[in-house]
This record gives sequence, structure tokens and C-alpha cells, in this order.
Amino acid sequence: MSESTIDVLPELKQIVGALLFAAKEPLSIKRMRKAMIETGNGFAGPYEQYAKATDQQIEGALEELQEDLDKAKLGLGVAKVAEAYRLQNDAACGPFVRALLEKNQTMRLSKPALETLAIVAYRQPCLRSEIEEVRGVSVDGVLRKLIDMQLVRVVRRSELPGHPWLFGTTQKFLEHFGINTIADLPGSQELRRALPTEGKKQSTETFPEMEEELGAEKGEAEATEDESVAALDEEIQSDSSGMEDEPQIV
Amino acid sequence: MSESTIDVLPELKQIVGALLFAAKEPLSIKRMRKAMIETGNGFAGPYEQYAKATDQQIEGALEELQEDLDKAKLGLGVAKVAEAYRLQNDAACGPFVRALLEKNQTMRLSKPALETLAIVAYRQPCLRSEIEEVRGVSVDGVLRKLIDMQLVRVVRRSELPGHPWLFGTTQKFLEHFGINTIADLPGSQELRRALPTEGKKQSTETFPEMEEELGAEKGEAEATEDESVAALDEEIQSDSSGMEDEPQIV
Amino acid sequence: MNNQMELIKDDYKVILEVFEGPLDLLLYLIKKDEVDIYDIPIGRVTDQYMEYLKLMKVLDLNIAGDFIVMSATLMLIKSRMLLPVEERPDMTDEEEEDPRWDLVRQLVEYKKFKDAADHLEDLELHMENVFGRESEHVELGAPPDVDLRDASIFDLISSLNEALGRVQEEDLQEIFAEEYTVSQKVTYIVENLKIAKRLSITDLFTGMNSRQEIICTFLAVLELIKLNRIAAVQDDQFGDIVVEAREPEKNEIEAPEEALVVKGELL
Repeated sequence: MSESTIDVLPELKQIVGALLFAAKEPLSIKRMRKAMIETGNGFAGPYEQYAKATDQQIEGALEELQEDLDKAKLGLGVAKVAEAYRLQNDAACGPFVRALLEKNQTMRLSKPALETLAIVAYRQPCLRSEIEEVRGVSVDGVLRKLIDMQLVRVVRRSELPGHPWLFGTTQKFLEHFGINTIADLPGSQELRRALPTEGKKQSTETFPEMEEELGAEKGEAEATEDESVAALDEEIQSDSSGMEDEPQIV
Repeated sequence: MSESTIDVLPELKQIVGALLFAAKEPLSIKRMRKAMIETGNGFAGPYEQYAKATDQQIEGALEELQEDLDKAKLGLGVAKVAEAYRLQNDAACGPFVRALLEKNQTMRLSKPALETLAIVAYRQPCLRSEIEEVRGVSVDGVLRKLIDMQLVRVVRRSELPGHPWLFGTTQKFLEHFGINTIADLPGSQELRRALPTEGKKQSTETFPEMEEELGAEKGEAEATEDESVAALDEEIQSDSSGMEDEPQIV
Repeated sequence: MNNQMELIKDDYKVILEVFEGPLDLLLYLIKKDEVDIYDIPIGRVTDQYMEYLKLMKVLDLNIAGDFIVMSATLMLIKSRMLLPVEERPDMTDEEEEDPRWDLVRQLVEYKKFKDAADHLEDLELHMENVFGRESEHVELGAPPDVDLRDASIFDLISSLNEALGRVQEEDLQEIFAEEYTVSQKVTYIVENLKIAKRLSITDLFTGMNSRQEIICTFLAVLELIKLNRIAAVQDDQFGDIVVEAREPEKNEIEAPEEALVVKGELL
């Protein structure tokens, strides 16, 4: 797939706007130039022109972007912070943004939900019937909602007759309760019962391992950058430390 | 929150732009209205006008924002995904953003996965056996992976013998493909079909109809016009929990 | 032929999960021969289907029982078609009771969903270039599994079928006389790809006069695909399949632009 699906080539101003928008932190002109060089070289053809963009041109595009944003009154502006640029909302809109962000959509869980979650957490991977055995009531509805809330997930099918689903907790469960690993839950040794057959298999499929794998790949990708970019990298230096995008898998 | 230090009051368009920019996820109109009500009430004085902003006015502001962004060519646009709005970069600038974020290696779904997803999307809620009937092959493994990826979820159990699970697509599915609602998928009238067994029941529970239902409910709620934030909260909750019939949390 | 199968199985076992089903194969054959889906030449299609199925068995692909069920269905339809119209059971309306009708209906419906899946694929491609604030991007996680870009398993089998068709049936003695192994062919392909970068499958089979050698070579291709060492790419539909080495080799570093362009496939 060397061809791009894009018909119209974007202006520098658009590119700079998109870069600032998607970046997690303020961008220096060099960082932006690097992205243009990489894309220009990577796509070749008409894209090569972007690899030739100068610092001055990029700075000009930033100024244009800033002017256009001011003129259009979109609630956004470009700010220069410590020699780097970022998009930010207009101060006048600040109170509204604060009102939006202050209210953290907190999840309040009911007692039955918490009990069900606890059973899943300690006994995972476990069957619906196992949960019902402990709680003594049907957990169908509760379980479904916990799945909807992404606190519980279907792990896989069991090997029992009828191949019922096995349930487990999610990454979001850990985040919501501020737990590092399931093993950190109190009394987990005692409450967890050994699953001779299923247990082994699952441990190879935990997320940390997958993240490690993904991390390793990223390392390789970085190593493949060409010289000019490597030079730019050096100049950018400290910035890149914050660049890692954590693979978000749940 | 007492008095503000801001001299010029922002337009709705600016506020909406700032809110979308600051939000980490797509925002429904209700979420935006809530932020305006809270700010309006909190700051009082001239700010009270914002508390009175209607859904229509906010929608109008969003349209304006979108038009202005398109016109000014800033590399950004407004998209409606899963009935909520978000800012996003222009696709034409995507290669540059990918270079910046070092997201070169993008995961794509395989053909069998896409086919399975398509069937789930059009036929939801649907049984595994229905998917297999269309594809003519076992979909157990593919379905499990789609559930792991949170593109497909268990909706509920059917009333058929053995109470097999019914599957549907998730919010993440809509986000991944940038779809506003399932009804927007091409040919959805034709490809969706009532099931003879569960047919009756299902027809009231397919997404577009359900959304209509929810819409109707919402309409009523608005008619009674209890402008309290608590009431809005309830609506927002019920919205964000997806296609849930019961607005209560677990 | 049976002995040949055993030989290969013992030698090397490639188990490639075939997620495509019998309907995919039928649609593939229909499209390849450009026949009308509403008027399928059932005899010819059935023969071709059986041929592919046989090859898939020889290759020890992990095929589902659904393939066997479909072959029975095809045979049944074929035999019904041979009956004079008045002798067909349950006949009321000529149009309605064409023995092929159920299958056609199933195929047409499946085709619609395949098109829907293509649409989703386009959307996915588009969304690849779209990011939300602070690079919020829907991540599916998991590294790529098997890279069968564009070329389906049926395309691969088709190329094998053609290669085998060019070779004379050989007698058993000849088969046992020659000792080709899959691992030998794996090495052969890897070495050749170091020089050529891209190899067409047809070229790969050129000069091979033994069915066993061809099958070993083919299994080697499958094995390398499975190990993620090579990718099978097809530029035109039903065009020649080309295999090329995949990234991870350490000596590939000078081409960062490749990395931008190489995509993994999930599942």
C-alpha cells in the first residue's frame, strides 16, 4: 500500500493545525518539521515537497493559523510556550471548560453489582453459574451491565458441555478501583480457588505481556529512522521522552 | 465560582469549540448544555443567558463551527460519532499526524472479521448461529476476538431454548469506523431482517427504533422541561450507557 | 496421490487456519469464471469446488466441516439438475423450485454482507488518518498475525492448482525417487528473496516437473506466511501472486518509508 487515499494535498497551515491538535504536548518547530520530512520521504511523489519545508515556512504557517483562528472565533488559539506551540481554548471559554471537566462521570455501583464484581475478580475466569452459586440469585442482568460498563469481559468459552462463556475483569476494572493487579486484592489467595486446567492458559494472555510486545515493536520502529531525522531527533532531545503513546488495550 | 475576570462574553460557537477541544471523548449536546447551565448559574449576571441555551441553539453553533472550520482550512473538523460530537484532524493531514505520533503500523481487521462485524452490525441483536448461517462457517474464534477488542458485546440472552447470547456492536465499533448511528450504514433497510423466532420482540429493539424510542422519551422529558442539572445528568447517564432500556445503573 | 499426501504430512505440517468458508470459495469460483450468480453452471462449479477442496486437504489446511457439508449440497443439487423437470420431487412452480435456488439465495445474501464488509474496510482506512484530541484514536491493540494482504487463501490455492495442471501425472516410483522437503524449500525461498525482494509464485514453480516438489514449495510459502516472514500480495484481482519478505529483518533498516506503508492485519 504505497499509494495514499488522499486526493487533495493539504496546505502547510492545515498540517500544522492537525499536528498541534493531535499532539499531547507543545510542539517545537523542529518536531513538526520532522513529521513533514518523514511523511514526505515515506509517501514520495507529490509528498516530497513537504520534506523540504523550512523552519521559516512552518513558522509562517503557524502565524497564519493563529490569525485565522482569531478571526473565525472558534474558541481556540495558538500559544507559544517555552519555544513550543500548542493549541488552547480561549480564556473566555475557560469557565465552561472547567464546568465540563470538573464533573467526572463517576460510576456508582450497586451492592449486587459490587458483589458480582468481587466474585468475578477473585474467581476469574469463572462461569455465570459459579457466580450464581455464590450469590444465590440469578446474575444475568447484573453481569450484562457490568460487561456494558466494561468492568467485566468475556474471556473465552469454557470446555464444559455447552461451552458456556468464562468471565473476567478488565483493565478498566483495575483503573476504576485503583488496583495494580488482581493479586493485590485482600485475601486473594484464600478466595481464589485453583483452576488447574484453565489457569495456565490465561496467564500467557495477560495484557502486560502484550504491552511489552507492543513496546518492543515500537522500539524497532524508532531504530529505523534515517539520518536526517535522527539529527533532528537529537535536537529535539528532551521532548521525545514524553512522546510514548501507551498502547491502550482493554 | 464568584465573579469573572472576563470582559467580553464568548459566543456559543466559541464555547462549543472550546468544549469539544478540551473534551477527551465525543460530547453529546446534553453534556454541552449542562456545562453551560452550570457556568450560567455559577457566575450569574450576564452569564445567566448561557443557562438558557437550547439544544437547537447548541446544534446551530456546532453547525456554524463546522462550516467555519471547513472554510478556514485549519486541518480540523467536527464529526458526529455515536450521536456525539468531536473535533478531529482532516484525514488529508493524517499521514503527518501518524508520523508525529509514530503510529505507522496500524492494525486492520481481516476480511472474516469485517464480515462478521457487518453481520452483527446489521442484524443486531443476533445469535452466533445467525452469523454462521450467513457466513457458512464457524465464527466462534472471530467473534471472541471481536468481543475482546470491544467491537462486539453480549447484549442479552435470547429466549430460545438454551438461552444463547445475543450479540450487538459497541460504542467503540461506531468510533472505530467513524459512524454516527447504525442506521447510517448503507443498505441497512435491506440487510436488516426480522427473525421469525424472535422477530416480534426484536423489531422493537433494533437500534434505530430504540433510538427513536429514546428520542421520544427524551422529547417528553424536554416537554416537561425540568431544567435542573440533576435531570440532565440522568439523561446523560442513560445516553452514555448506550442502548440500555433501563436508565438506572446496575 | 494418497501416498503423496502421507509423505508430505509426515515431513512437515503447516496448519493455517482457514477463516474463509465454503461460501467464500463458491463466490470466488463464480467471480473467477465470470458466471452469472443466478444461473450457476452447477456441474462445472461443483467440479472446481471439489478440486479446491481436495487440494486443501492435501495441504492439510485446517478446514471446517462446513466445506464437506457444502460439497454434499453441491452434489445433491447437481444430481437434481440431471432429473427431468417433471420428475423432480416437490415440484410446483418451475421458477421457484430450481434446485439451485436456496444456494443462490444464500450466496446473494452473503455477497451483500461481503459488500457491507468492504464498506467498513473503507471506513476503517479513512479513520486510520483521523485522530481526536490528544491523539485519542481507537486502538485495537494486538500485533498482526498473518499477512495475507489482498491475496486470499483461495488465490493461493488457485496458483497451486495451475502449477499442478502444467505438470504430467507422474507415477509413484518417481515420487519416491525424489526427496523434496518443505524445510528445504523454505530455505530456498528465503535465500531467493534476499536477492530478488519480490518473487511471483508462478516464477517460483517454473521448471518444477514434480507434483511433490510443487506442493512442498507451496507448503513452504504457507509456512513462511504463517511465520510472518513473507507476505503474499496480489496487485490485480486474479492476477499473479507475489511474495515479498516482511520487515523485521535487521538489514532492512534503510527503508523507513516502508514502515509507513506496511500494514498488519488482525485476526
